[in-house]
Amino acid sequence: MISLHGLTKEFPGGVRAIDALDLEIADGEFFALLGPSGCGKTTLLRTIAGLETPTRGRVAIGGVDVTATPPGRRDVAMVFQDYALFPHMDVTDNIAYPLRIRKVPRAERRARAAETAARLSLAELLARRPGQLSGGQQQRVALARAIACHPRAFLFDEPLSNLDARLRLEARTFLKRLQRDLAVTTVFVTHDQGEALALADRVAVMSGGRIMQVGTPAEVFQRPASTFVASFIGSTPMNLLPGEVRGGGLRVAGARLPLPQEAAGLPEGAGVVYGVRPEYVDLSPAPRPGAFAGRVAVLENLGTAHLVTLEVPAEDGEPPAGSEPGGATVQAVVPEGGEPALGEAVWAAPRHERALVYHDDVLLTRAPDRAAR
Amino acid sequence: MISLHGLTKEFPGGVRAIDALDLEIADGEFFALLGPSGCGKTTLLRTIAGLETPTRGRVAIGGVDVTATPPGRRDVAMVFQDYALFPHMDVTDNIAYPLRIRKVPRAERRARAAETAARLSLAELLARRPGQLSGGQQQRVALARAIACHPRAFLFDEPLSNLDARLRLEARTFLKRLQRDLAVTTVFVTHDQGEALALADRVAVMSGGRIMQVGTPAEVFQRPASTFVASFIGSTPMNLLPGEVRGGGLRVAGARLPLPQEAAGLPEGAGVVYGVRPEYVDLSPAPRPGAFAGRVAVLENLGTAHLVTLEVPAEDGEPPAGSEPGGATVQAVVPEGGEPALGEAVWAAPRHERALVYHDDVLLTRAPDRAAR
Amino acid sequence: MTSDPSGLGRGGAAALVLPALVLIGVFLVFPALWTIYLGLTDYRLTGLAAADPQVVGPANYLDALGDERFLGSTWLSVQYVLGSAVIGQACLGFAIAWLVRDRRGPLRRVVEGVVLLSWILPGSVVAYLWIALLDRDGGTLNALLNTPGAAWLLDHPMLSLVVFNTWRGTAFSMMLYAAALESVPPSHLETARLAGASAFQQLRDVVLPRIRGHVLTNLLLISLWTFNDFTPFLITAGGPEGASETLPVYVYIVALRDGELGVGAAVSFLILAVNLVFALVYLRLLRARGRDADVPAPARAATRTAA
Amino acid sequence: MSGGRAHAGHMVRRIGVFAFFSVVLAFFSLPMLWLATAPFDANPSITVSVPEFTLANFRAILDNPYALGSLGNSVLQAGGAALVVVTLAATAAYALSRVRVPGRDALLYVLLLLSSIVTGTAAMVPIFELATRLNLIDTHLGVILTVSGGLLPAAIFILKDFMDATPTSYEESARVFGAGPVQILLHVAVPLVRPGLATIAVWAVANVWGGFLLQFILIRDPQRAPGSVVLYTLYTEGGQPDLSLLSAFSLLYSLPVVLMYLFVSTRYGFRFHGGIKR
Amino acid sequence: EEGSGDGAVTLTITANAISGGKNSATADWIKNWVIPRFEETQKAAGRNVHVLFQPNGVDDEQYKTKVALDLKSRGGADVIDLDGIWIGEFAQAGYLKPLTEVAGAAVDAWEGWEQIPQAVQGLGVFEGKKYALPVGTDGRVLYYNKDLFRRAGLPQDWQPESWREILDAGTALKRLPGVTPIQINAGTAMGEATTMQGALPLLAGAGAEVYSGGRWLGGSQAVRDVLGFYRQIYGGGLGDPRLQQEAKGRDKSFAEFAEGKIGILAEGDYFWRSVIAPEAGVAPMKDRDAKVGYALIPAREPGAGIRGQDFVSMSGGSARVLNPFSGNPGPAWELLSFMHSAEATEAELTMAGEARITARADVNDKMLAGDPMLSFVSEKVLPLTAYRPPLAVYPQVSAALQEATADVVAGRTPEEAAAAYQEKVIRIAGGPDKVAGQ
Ligand SMILES: Nc1ncnc2c1ncn2[C@@H]1O[C@H](COP(=O)(O)OP(=O)(O)OP(=O)(O)O)[C@@H](O)[C@H]1O
Ligand SMILES: Nc1ncnc2c1ncn2[C@@H]1O[C@H](COP(=O)(O)OP(=O)(O)OP(=O)(O)O)[C@@H](O)[C@H]1O
Ligand SMILES: [Mg+2]
Ligand SMILES: [Mg+2]
Repeated sequence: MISLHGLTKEFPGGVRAIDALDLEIADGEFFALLGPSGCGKTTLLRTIAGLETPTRGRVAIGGVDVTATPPGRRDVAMVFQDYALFPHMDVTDNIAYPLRIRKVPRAERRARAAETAARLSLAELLARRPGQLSGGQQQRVALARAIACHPRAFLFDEPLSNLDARLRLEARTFLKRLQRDLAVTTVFVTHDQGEALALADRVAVMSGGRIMQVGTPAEVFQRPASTFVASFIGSTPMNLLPGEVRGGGLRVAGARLPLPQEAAGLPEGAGVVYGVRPEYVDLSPAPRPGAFAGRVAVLENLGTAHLVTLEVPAEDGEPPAGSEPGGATVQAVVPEGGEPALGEAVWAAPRHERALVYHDDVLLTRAPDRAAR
Repeated sequence: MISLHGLTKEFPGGVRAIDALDLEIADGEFFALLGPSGCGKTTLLRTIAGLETPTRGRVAIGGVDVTATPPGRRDVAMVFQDYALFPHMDVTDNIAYPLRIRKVPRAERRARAAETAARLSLAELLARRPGQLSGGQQQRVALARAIACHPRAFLFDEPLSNLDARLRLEARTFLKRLQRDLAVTTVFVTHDQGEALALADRVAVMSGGRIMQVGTPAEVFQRPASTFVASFIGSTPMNLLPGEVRGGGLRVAGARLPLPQEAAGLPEGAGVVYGVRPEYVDLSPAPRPGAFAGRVAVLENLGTAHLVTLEVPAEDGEPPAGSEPGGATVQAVVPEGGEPALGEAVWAAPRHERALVYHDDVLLTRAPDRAAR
Repeated sequence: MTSDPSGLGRGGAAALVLPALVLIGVFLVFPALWTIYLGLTDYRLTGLAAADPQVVGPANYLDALGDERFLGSTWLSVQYVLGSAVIGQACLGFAIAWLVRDRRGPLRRVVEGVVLLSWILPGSVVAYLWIALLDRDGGTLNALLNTPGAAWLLDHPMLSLVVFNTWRGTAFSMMLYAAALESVPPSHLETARLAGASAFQQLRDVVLPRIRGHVLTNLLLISLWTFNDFTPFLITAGGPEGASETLPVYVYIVALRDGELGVGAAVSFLILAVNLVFALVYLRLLRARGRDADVPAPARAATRTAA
Repeated sequence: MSGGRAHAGHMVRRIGVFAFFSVVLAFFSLPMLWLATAPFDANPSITVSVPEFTLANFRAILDNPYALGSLGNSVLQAGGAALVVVTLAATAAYALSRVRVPGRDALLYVLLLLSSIVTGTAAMVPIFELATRLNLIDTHLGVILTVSGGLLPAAIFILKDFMDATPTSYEESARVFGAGPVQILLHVAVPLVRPGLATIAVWAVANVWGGFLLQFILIRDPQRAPGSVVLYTLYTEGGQPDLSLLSAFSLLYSLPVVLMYLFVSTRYGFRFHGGIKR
Repeated sequence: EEGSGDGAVTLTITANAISGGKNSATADWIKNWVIPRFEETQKAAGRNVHVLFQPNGVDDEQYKTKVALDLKSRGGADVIDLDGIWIGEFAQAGYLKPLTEVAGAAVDAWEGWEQIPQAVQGLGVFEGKKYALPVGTDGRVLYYNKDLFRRAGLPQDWQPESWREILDAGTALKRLPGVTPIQINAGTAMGEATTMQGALPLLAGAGAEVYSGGRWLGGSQAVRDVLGFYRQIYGGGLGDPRLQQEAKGRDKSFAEFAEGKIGILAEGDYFWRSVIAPEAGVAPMKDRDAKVGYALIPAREPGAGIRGQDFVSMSGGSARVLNPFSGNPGPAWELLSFMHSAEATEAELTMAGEARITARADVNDKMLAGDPMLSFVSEKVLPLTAYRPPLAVYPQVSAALQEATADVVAGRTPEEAAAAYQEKVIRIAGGPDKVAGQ
């Protein structure tokens, strides 16, 4: 188990890369740290590894406080984004390096390296140097090196981001299976929400050195706690439209929508953000109540579906506070065959049961205690 | 219009990066070159730009043979993967650089740079240097530099691959819209099929220096001409299972499937590859005819759906030629809420109307003339 | 980058630096300070002043500064440095590095090999080779150019030395620039080419701004080395009539031939001061660079590795 | 047609480049011709000429009681100095590169400048007295230590840039696996900058190999004198060179450095790798 | 006195000589003759003495530096070869002590003193005290090429009586194509050779010494005369001004003389012995004895030389000293005196296979008989000769003289050059009161 208490890391320049962060990662869990560039993911991982000394707070691994333990004694293995394979050693020596440090006799460590390599289908490459390997092979060697020393935890810093799109998908499934087989606690840093959702048992979404939400992939996908999380999670960005409570309903981008139960406590005129995923927006060629009227601006093929970007003109009445003067943009995913033509006028109806309402950037839940004031 | 005739590029080491390639790109078209790493995409783009001299063959732009024209006179603009912004010049100077080379007077080129920058929402950043910009901003500056000189064609070499996952999606929509507005012929290189499908009017899938298939995104997605294209296109890799014609049907991974009309001409015992996208595979908890029986090995969350990887045990009878001894793997995409549990036994039924059959690595069509021999 | 990626800590770092510092302290700093002290005395190697050297304060320095021979030597040294290091070695080294940059194969190896050879051959041998090359009567150069009797070393002593030192030292600049050019992303050059930039424009707009740090470091080192280069003595012995008496030769003559070690030491210190001026100029230029050339980090390290 | 013009321009450029390389090759190899002919000439003169072939000059050099031994001494002193310089500069540069010490750059510049005094003539007296007091007169060690002192600052200066150019993730990775600083240095940092170390080694050897005055002052016994000192003995009482001996010895004396360069450059690569930038 | 308790004494000799290189013969003599013989004699006398030789082979300045550093740190060899000119400055620095102070009464009792002419003893004397045993000496003459003289219609046995006659001969030689009539060293590139072979003999011929009565010679009339003579040679096309400037100009002048391209050359006997010697010379002349004539250097005009002489010369020579810091001064003196015994001196000449003028008259009489040129020097030149002042600033004064000659060769007038010289000498000497004449 890895637990972090009040962890803060300030860099000399005054940058606070991690900010009073608390986190518990369970034994055997596959845990993803997700967030945009610069949010502190790498710093957090490095602090767990012991490569950075926290300014404040404690790190415990397996119940033991390791805040002051040097990295080599924490019994964790880290895979860097650039893999950090030693270019002057062949694959065997790279994999066996941690064992060499532990003074495992040469014959034994070579045997163990070969065994681990075989497990990752690297048996044929043992005599090559990293420079002679493809990206995917390098990634597996880096994994093998991490595995060979049987650590208590794996720390992965964007190990897939150097692979090309196709390899990345394959490596993802491979990694997921491997972790299940080894059952070793794994912390996985990524900026790709798809990767995080697909791989992790739990995901932490970070921003500015803080954790915005922790939960299972389904939780963070379906009920993102803030607009930040909402916009970050999902293979197409969620539609987040400013609106306001008006006459017992919501007025959003020119459409009049029913007031969700969660928002019942909001006063008239309160500004909200209305969120709905493009997957939960249905298009129809004819006007419908509770739908945004717009014009098809962009059509993107997603394979089995299309992503349609609509331009919704500004309301004739007073625009809701905060909306762009030029109107809003609404995206919808339509299944194969159902895509409209470019420039066509269409109506986009969100599925209300899937819509989320944010007030003061907080997701309103059934008991809107904060919003009621 | 860009046309390539019999284009071949061999590098000194003997690598044939482009191999007798013919291609026509229409005026104003958004054309994507898609393929795995090392297939020759960049080389092709660079040959069009004039940065590489072809070993054989001709390049024509706008009907004029430019094979021997130096790059500076071809009137094309290229955006590199690393953007290649000059670190010692500010944004204005970067954008105005091509104009400066063309001896446009200083005042005029600054005005044009400012105008282009404004169009790409860079107006506020004009005095910054590239080092002070985020990745997305850098990418837009690189675009602005390409646009400012009003070239006849844009050449983009993976311009999005340095952006993080979220920005990449936004930039994609932005780029698509921009190209539509400018209506300039655009060649776009990528290894990400999602990007290619979403952006392009037409896609060429490359492998080993040759073009495997050219077509609209829908064509290459729905009817990939070879197993290579089939496996490359699609946000989840297509299931490609070896099978054989047996008793008027297909025997694939332990399942007995009806013989598709296209394969009617194949002789008994002929080996085929049966392809079906995971999106077109339905899972059911109970046995069904024409379904693969398997056990859930991996579950990956895709947001609104799950990718389920099944392990289908080897057939009790003789295994079909070429299948792995340990059985096959079948993937299915199941919508939210419908996902099975890990380890559960399930039956995966492909939708037959969506299945593709390959014989000798060629997609069988309604008139299976080749296959009938 | 973190402050301590290797986990050395201050103590570990000190332990690693210490041996070098001790050696430098004993065999460099200590003699250097002693030399500076000698510069304040009338110390001679022999004679009465050897038995009982007197501290004469800044007299040696003032004398040297007022001596036109010293000033002449300084001017010659500056010519030597500017001509052979800054112009000769740096420019020729850059030109070679630039033209071989994307060549492989025998031509590059031969060119680099020959250039490096002239760098590693011992100075005394090399000096003799050049005397043989430039000799008035039997010199190879005169035989080749069919200019019998042309006295290169007498009529153009500084020019000859400048050419000689260019020959001798180009290798270092060549190697350094070759490495520097590798750090210029090809995409930058190609962007300029696509815009229609000529080779000169590419150099001016793309290459030089990018490798300015390398250029200045290189200039700093080769200027320093050229300033202290004693090989000219082996070729012209400072002649004719002092026309090639650069500062190190001057010091040699003052300290060894005339035995005036105090004065020699003072002049050595003045050489250091001239070096310091050069170094400060370079550092200033370097600092100016620091402001504008934060190399842009393309948002994310783009190193997808091709198989 | 523009294509034709482009081709013509291309040709002109190719010819220009070829001419440049020819001139460079001629310029750099011309002075060395003498070294290739004179040693084999029965009557060597200052002029390069087709030799009246003989090996007598080499025989005469072999008869010289000090000639061959001096090359051995040169190897010892230059090799020793290179070893000291490379080892100490590598450790120091590594530490300076990896740990932030305030004022380290200024310190390096000051040392670099001071080294220009110590390699000059005027520092001879202090160095001699120092060596006398440390009992280093007439020892190889004395030569090695004093020349190393002069070479170290520049070596550290150059190597530090090599170290700066290598990514730290290698070391961090080794650290996570439990490697200590010394292990990291030996297993990771040193192999990574090997071309740099090789370059510094060659540079140090070349510097020591040609050095004369210091070696002469510090060494008493000609049995321990390096080649640079013995080369001087081949001049007569009146100061004229004995060309037959001098040319043969010059060749022998140059060969080891050339061989070393060839060895090092094929084995380790000889270049500024990541480069010196700062 | 002896070293360690068991009587074993180790002595060291150093010299700027080395086998297979510079002064090879001397080195071989020390190694193969002196050391074994001396050790033998000592053993015979019941003393266990071991002698080591530390050879060197470098420029004199470098050798001097090394020896000075050694003595400064109270180390170095027991018996040291020095150029006689260095003795004064070494003594002033406290690096040397009079021989008697080092080795006691045995010094004065040495048999050899009687054999060394007083003038030659002067090589090892500083401020009236004997610091060194002179090894040998030399003398400067004018060499001339008899072939060229014949072709120019000049006499075969030429002996000019004044500078005018030298110039006249030069003028005659000038008519021969490709011939440099007169080579009298000038300029700084030649270094001390300019002073020794040029400026000083000419000054002596003009009646002046560079140092006398505790004062250095300023830009006096004698200096102006000498510079005027140079002016006539180099300004009048009688000399090759380029040769003066080349770093290896002196070597080249040797080669040119040997090739018959120089008519008259002022050089020491070293030139005869080692340079143009038919066999062993560096620029050998097979028919040296027939082709090369030699003459005394005349004063400006008869009787104008120093001490009123008609002819002049300059001499130098090396000497051996005892290290005052020697742990075994007694045995060291024995070694030193042994090296200067008639037997040893003869052995040296025999081993070298060449005659040279030693300090010992008895040896000279015996060994020089076969060489008319060296006999000429020994008999005719040495009585006229003069020595340079053995003082620390002498090299700088010498350099100032060289610069003055260079100025004249470069075209400045003798008056200007002399004035510049005067200024320098005042600075070097440390004040106008230390400089004579103007
Ligand atoms: N050594 C350092 N010194 C100063 N600031 C630092 C240092 N390392 C990181 N930072 C800053 O700390 C913040 C967090 O950086 P970190 O590398 O952890 O981000 P990240 O989430 O891993 O981003 P990315 O996805 O780009 O890798 C950033 O603002 C970064 O600039
Ligand atoms: N300058 C070169 N010399 C030799 N071979 C080269 C050169 N450039 C590319 N190649 C080879 O040509 C082939 C095609 O390379 P190219 O860069 O065009 O591939 P790519 O499709 O752009 O790959 P990626 O997606 O990795 O960028 C590869 O095998 C590559 O190794
Ligand atoms: Mg990171
Ligand atoms: Mg590419």
